Amino acid sequence: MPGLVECDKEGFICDLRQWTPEVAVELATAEGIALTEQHWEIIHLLRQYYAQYDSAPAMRALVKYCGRELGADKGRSIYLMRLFPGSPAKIGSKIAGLPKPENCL
Amino acid sequence: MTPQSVLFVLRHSPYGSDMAKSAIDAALAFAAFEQPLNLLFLGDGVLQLMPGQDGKVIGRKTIYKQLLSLPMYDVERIYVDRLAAQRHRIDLAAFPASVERVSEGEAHALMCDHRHVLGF
Amino acid sequence: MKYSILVMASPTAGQGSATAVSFARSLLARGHTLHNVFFQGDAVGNGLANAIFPQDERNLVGEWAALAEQHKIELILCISSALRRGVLDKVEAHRYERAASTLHPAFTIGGLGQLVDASANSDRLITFGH
Amino acid sequence: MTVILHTLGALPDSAAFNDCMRLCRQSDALLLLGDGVYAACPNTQALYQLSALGIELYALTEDLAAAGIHCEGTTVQPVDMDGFVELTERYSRQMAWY
Repeated sequence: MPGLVECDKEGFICDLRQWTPEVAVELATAEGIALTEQHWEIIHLLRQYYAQYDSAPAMRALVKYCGRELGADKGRSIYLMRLFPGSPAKIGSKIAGLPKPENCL
Repeated sequence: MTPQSVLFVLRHSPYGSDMAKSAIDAALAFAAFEQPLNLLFLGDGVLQLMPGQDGKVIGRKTIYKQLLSLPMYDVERIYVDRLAAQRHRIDLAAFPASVERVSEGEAHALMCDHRHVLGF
Repeated sequence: MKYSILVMASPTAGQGSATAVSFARSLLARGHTLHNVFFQGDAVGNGLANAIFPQDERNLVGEWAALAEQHKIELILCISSALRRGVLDKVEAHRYERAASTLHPAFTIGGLGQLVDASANSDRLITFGH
Repeated sequence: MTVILHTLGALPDSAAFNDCMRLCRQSDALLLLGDGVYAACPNTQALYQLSALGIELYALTEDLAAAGIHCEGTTVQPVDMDGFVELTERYSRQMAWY
């Protein structure tokens, strides 16, 4: 299926500047995730985190950041796990158009 | 300070080498794995704390911004060489973690209080 | 005692990585154990399979490899340092669609978590800079 | 309390050298290696500074030889690699200056 933008074989977009909300929908679909308002909240938060700290958060930091920005009930790993099953920081960052992680934290 | 904790001693300027980047990568990894750690900015290492950096213009990540994320990893306090911060006129007012300015003697005591010391 | 070693030095600049490999041999000869050796920054050059050293100079890649084989030591290259310097194992070469692996088989590519592990599980963590 | 082994691998007057001088305390030991061995040159300002610290001073034999430095009769004791390991046995943590 030809997508909106070019991705590598792990599904990360090749040119980060091409990220748009439409692209995010496509990336999420590839992960088997249908984006809801709750997903979007986290996606925007991830982009905000990246703009603020020039890095993608590890799980620990993402949980704390969500708690600070969205309230304690959302600053829990179980909440993020439900939205982005498996590895929320990694999958969320991919959909949010953050750089492919260099390491395997 | 627990007997398990590690002290990172950051001694290099942010963009003159990749030492600063290596150090923050390592420090965030320790924090992500919930290992207790502290950071001591010593000598030219205090230059990493100079506000207003923009690594983007030289195609690098901005070290200062990455350091700002330390509280997100529950690193709530950093230690800074008082003399070097004065000499380089580093404005530490805006840094989001609590900043403890230390003398040489206090920096030495800090090294003694940690299980391992990693010099970057 | 249990040691781990962090090498930050390129094999071709300064004496750091040559000293590190000799130090490793010495500590093992004195009956200590070596948990692992972690290479970060320019030190990942120690794991380049295709580095050729003049016959009358030390072959550090070979010395590390011999040490690893003889004593079953893990030699770990920091993945983010390795990728940007073109040191790739088969998995990473495939992942980034590059023609070939460039990693010497005595080494592995790993995350900083392995440095965390080294720190937590060693009585001594010794750094070798450039 | 003997706690810190400083290893200094940088030239006299470098930032690493100067920071190391500021941080050393009498309870520590200092090992010169790599470019650090130039601080063991007899009759130099660097060796004078080092000696004034009043701490145990060592230098790696092979790096001294490579540099052509003879430190006999100075406050610096040459140690081989075994001696280096022995220092790390005695001192429970290392600080690498480079």
